[in-house]
Amino acid sequence: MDATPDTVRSSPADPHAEEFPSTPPVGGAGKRPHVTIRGLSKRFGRTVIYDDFDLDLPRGELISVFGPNGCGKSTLINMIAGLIPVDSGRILFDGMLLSEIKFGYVFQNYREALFPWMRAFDNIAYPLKLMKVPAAERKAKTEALVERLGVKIDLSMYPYQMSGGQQQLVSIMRSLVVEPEILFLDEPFSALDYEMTLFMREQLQKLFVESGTTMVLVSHDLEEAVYLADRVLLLSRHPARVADFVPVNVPRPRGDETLSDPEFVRLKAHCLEVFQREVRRG
Amino acid sequence: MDATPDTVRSSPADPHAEEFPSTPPVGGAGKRPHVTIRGLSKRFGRTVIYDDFDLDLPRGELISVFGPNGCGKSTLINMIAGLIPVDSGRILFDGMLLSEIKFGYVFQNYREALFPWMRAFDNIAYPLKLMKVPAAERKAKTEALVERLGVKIDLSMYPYQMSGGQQQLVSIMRSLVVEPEILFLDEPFSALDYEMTLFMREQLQKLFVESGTTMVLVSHDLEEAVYLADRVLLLSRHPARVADFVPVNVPRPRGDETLSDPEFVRLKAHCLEVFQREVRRG
Amino acid sequence: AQDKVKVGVFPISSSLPYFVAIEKGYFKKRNIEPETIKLMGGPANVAALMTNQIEVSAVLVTLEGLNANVKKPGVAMYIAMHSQTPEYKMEQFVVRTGLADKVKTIADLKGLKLMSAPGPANLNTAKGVLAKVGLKDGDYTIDQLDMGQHVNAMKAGTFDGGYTLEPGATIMEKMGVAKRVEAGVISTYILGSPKADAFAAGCAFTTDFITKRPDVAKRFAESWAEAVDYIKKNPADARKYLAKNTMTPDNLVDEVPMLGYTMTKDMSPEQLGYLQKFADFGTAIGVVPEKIDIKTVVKGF
Amino acid sequence: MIRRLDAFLPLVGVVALLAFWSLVSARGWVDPVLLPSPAATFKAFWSGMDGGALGFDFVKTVYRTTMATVIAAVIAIPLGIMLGSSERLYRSLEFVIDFFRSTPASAMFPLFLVLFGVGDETKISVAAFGAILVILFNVAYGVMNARKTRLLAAKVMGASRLRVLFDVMLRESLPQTFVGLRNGVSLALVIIVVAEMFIGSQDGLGHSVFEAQQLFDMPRMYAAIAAAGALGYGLNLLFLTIERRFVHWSGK
Amino acid sequence: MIRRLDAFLPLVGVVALLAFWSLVSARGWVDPVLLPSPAATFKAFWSGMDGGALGFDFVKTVYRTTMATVIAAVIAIPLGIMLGSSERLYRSLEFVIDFFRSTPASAMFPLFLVLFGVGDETKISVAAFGAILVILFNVAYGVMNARKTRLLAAKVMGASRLRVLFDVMLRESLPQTFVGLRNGVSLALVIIVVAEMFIGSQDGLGHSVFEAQQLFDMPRMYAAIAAAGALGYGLNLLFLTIERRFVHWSGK
Ligand SMILES: Nc1ncnc2c1ncn2[C@@H]1O[C@H](COP(=O)(O)OP(=O)(O)OP(=O)(O)O)[C@@H](O)[C@H]1O
Ligand SMILES: Nc1ncnc2c1ncn2[C@@H]1O[C@H](COP(=O)(O)OP(=O)(O)OP(=O)(O)O)[C@@H](O)[C@H]1O
Ligand SMILES: [Mg+2]
Ligand SMILES: [Mg+2]
Repeated sequence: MDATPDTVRSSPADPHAEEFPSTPPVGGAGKRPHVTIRGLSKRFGRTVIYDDFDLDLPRGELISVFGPNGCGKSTLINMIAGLIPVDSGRILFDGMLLSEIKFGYVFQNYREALFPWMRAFDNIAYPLKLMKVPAAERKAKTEALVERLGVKIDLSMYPYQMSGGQQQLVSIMRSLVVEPEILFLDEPFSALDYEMTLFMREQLQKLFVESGTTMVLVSHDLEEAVYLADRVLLLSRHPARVADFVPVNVPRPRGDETLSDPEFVRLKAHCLEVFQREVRRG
Repeated sequence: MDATPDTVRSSPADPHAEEFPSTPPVGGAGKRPHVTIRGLSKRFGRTVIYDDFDLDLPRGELISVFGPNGCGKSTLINMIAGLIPVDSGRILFDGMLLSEIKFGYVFQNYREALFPWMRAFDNIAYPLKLMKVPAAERKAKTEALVERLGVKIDLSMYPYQMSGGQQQLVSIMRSLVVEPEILFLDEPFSALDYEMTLFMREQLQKLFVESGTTMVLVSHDLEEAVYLADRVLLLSRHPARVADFVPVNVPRPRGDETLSDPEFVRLKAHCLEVFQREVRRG
Repeated sequence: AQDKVKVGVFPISSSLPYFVAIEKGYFKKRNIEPETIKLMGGPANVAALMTNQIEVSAVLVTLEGLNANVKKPGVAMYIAMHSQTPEYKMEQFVVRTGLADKVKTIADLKGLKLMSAPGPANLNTAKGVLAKVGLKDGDYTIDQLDMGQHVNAMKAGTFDGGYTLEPGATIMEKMGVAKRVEAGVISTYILGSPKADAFAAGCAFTTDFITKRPDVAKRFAESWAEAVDYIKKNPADARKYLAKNTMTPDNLVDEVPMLGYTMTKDMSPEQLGYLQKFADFGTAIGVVPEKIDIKTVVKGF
Repeated sequence: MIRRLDAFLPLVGVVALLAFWSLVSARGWVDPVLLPSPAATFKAFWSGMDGGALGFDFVKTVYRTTMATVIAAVIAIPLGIMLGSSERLYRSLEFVIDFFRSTPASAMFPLFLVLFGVGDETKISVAAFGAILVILFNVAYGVMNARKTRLLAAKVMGASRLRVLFDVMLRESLPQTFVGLRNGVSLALVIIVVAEMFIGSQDGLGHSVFEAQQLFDMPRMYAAIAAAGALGYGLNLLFLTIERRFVHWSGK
Repeated sequence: MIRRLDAFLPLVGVVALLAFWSLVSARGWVDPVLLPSPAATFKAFWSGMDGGALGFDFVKTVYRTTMATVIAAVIAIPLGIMLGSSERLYRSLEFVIDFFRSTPASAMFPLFLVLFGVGDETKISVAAFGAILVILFNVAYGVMNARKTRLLAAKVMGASRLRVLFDVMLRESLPQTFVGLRNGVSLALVIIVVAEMFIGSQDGLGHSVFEAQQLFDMPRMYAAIAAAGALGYGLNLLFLTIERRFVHWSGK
């Protein structure tokens, strides 16, 4: 990544910017930041997506990102993962290099992210291959995952022979088969059916609780976003600012009863309010 | 479409098939069927997706299709629209030829369905071009639609420069710009943000009420499916059967208050129950 | 208006009379306007003759012309030919300079890697000559090679020597990459005498041209004859037309050998005999599919 | 900064090639008579171009190549789209296409000579014939590999077969079409040069190469070859520039 | 039923070609000496193949073409992937590639003759050289037009540059690589035949064409050309079959 440190910073375009803490109160949750973003700027042509953007992602937390279409959610995680270059600013990983970090990533564009020349099973096992896991172990691990998720799809199909939801499921499984340090999920359940969505949510929560992996989840389902999150990152329209960074202090494991927990309901309402204010402002 | 009429029909694979009415009670709603499907069979390789499937889609109704991933929802509407051939069976359009019918279609795979060589605006206006609408009128009509939907995206971008949600929005607009006779929407709101989803639902309802267009909506959001529908088509796992075809007798226009209407809540619960029974049976 | 005549021209020294006739105005004064169409080599010329796209071929290799006449009688009627002899050098054996001390005669080529001018006529002539001096098939190797590559190949040492044509041989000598071993080998070895005329190529008309426009054909032939006459009388002067019109290097214009230009009407019975013998040789090596009476392919005006 | 320098990237190749050539000829790895030095070639090139015959030959060859390519493109692109849109049609003509693609154009000279006569027509038509096959092949492949979803989208919107062909397949096949065009223009140039060499011509780069070869004037020969190569690069660059303008979406 | 008949589709092209040829020769539109009838050609073909020289020449040409193609593929595919993966690298070498792609291989004969002599090596290396450029060009294009999302997916999973190259770019470029291979094998064959025609050769289809041409044995010439064309089709078919087996996902 060719991030040039601290170039001339333009002043925030929005005069209200100061109302919201642009550097979130890290340490509040008692955790060291895992990802530190400072002075991030990114534009596409003349459109400014990020302008002098600061953010800390605490280690071991599940952060939900919620914001309007086109505000820059995918762009943000793409920049964190080093997939697209930043214009200026720094993204640091708690002392580690970008290249040392094992990412898991479910692309919003899951269809194109799968490899059509590999069967679904091999797609899922591919990250293991990259880690030089021997073939037999690869097979065992993948099968174990499939078993655990109780997936009933014929995994000997090629991605293009599968339905949209099946492809997305394969894409999710591919990100889970390794134990990533940071897991990015960009609208991972958008094509899943009702049951599957609920089930995958639980699986994700379980995995999170067991592993403590830092997770970043983009979702347009507010209930889902709050339900799964330790913190909800609310972004404004671009140029994206942190509209709010809400801690969700609801005990885990969460279940059906959480949905009626008054704190949960309150947080949800608060997030919705902030989101709507931000969207309408645009 | 090379549908060969009534070839030898294999007996239904599932012995319970008879429990569910495979020919729905048409006329119950007092409308003539718009689309009549008889004896439809479709397999991919050895996987049977449809086997001797019958269905009537009543004219001027909004049918929600709800079913598990991979059951054959996209396949069904693709076959109705003549995009993939049926193995056997007939699909009739109330006396009209397939080629005479003007379809609107929002593909589940909306990203690939847009034309990357056209700007978003031209993508939206393209169906008008196919209808030989003069350029000036095309522009006016498209602008009117954009106006009505209050879309704030820069439509001079190319699809690949847009976020997922923006692309989906363009795809929806493209299907709305003409007045189709039948509108197919395959998970049309899956990538839209919270506000936009609500807004587009209302727009769709308004359009439906105003135009009386027959619409077929695939959705994994049960609330959405029931909220918008005149009937909810519940499909089983493949080989797909009609698990239920539930009329939604809730007055229109529907609004926030509908969500707490006891009939609505009952129908939702019923659909969920049928769906879950069907999914677990697989 | 002047009578137009379409002439296929392979721009080598053999077509010198044509250029002389143009430059000296011999055609013009007989009210003929030749239209030059460059055509490289026999096949192109023959195809053009057969389809009447040209009426005259300025240089047509005799064996190829005979062959064409077998396929389609009367397609190429020779009105003039030129002889190649040890004096009028054209075809010859050469050897790389490095081997010049060892190879004094053709027979000394034994055991060497040879090249040959391309085409079965050339290849078989070379082989025939080698056989005459007592070299059998396995005594040497021989590969045919496009004429454009002969100097290269000698220079690069790809071959030790071979059967080549002018002006390549002169270029090689001049550059010092190869030496002439013996020229005029067809006369000496195939026709049996160094004095014999090897009429290896000539100027041919189509029968169509001769019968449909006899008068024009006659005047064309007369112009040609005048040019031949001029060359005979002023060889040094005629040479300078080589430089401009044919693929002859400027610095070699004064050195490339001339040919024995002859009108067929002027051929002596002895010369006709040599021509017949040469034609029979063509038949013998399979280049001309059947025996042909040369009287049927020459036309005198 | 870096962007600006990018415009000079093609020079890297030129310089590398010249450097290698200079090295070979300076070290005498190849006899200088057979492979003259870049300087000698350049001199021959310059004196040929600047008022000499080479400039004239160059223009002639440009004209013929352009004609052949234009004819080929006009015929092959629509035909390729048609063939590509119907796989069965393509399979039935595949034999003929592959057959002629694999036959040396020079072997076809006699036939074309008979059909088109001895003038420029023959050369242009043989070259166009060769280029047609290559462009056709590439366009048809491009169409056959077009993304299915886009075809379906157009179809369901009610686009006629013809519209699908032109609005979608043509666009989808564009990247591959440009590959075909660039291959085609190179091939046309090669055939034109060979035709000028072997069926005979008064002018053109091929004539120049042939004559220089017969005369063993190596600097002139390589100058003519270099002119042909540079011409080929120029024509390719032209298509590349057009492609860059029109095909912005490839891989997206 | 229809599926089965599809296997015979290529015959349609053959039959159409033969019918047209028969018509031309029956009507005498072209002088029969210059374009013999299909029957005469077929007779020459058959007698040549069945124990005659043509069969031997055919085998020789197959050998040389195969060698050239294999060498070209082995060199060009990895190189093409490398060049394609770095657009800047490709742009810097583009001049050289386009330059030589547009230079007739026959113009290169003198140089290759000097470098490799007149044996099979020269012919094979000129042909390989030509084929390399074509394959390289196509592979690099295929890689450059690879779908970006897939590259990113591999990258984010921690694939090294090399793995991305081999696991993703190679696969993504496969459809285009096959286009290149099919173009390459055709070109290799063409060059081999031309080389056999013009630089010293005792055998091979080119030699056969050349000799027949010199002798005006037109049936034999067309028989040899037909053999070359059929060989080209066969080699193309081979690649097509491999492609069909390995590239099932194109357009998906
Ligand atoms: N290649 C590009 N060229 C120009 N603009 C781009 C490009 N990529 C993205 N953008 C713009 O950047 C903005 C942010 O895009 P991004 O994909 O990050 O949005 P998002 O928050 O993920 O939206 P969604 O919820 O719809 O997925 C959008 O407005 C989009 O138009
Ligand atoms: N080309 C194909 N080859 C083989 N199988 C296919 C192909 N296309 C679809 N299928 C199979 O057909 C079934 C139905 O697919 P379809 O896309 O209609 O599902 P769907 O109901 O739309 O699912 P989703 O909700 O995930 O979009 C799936 O199980 C899928 O695996
Ligand atoms: Mg996004
Ligand atoms: Mg679907």
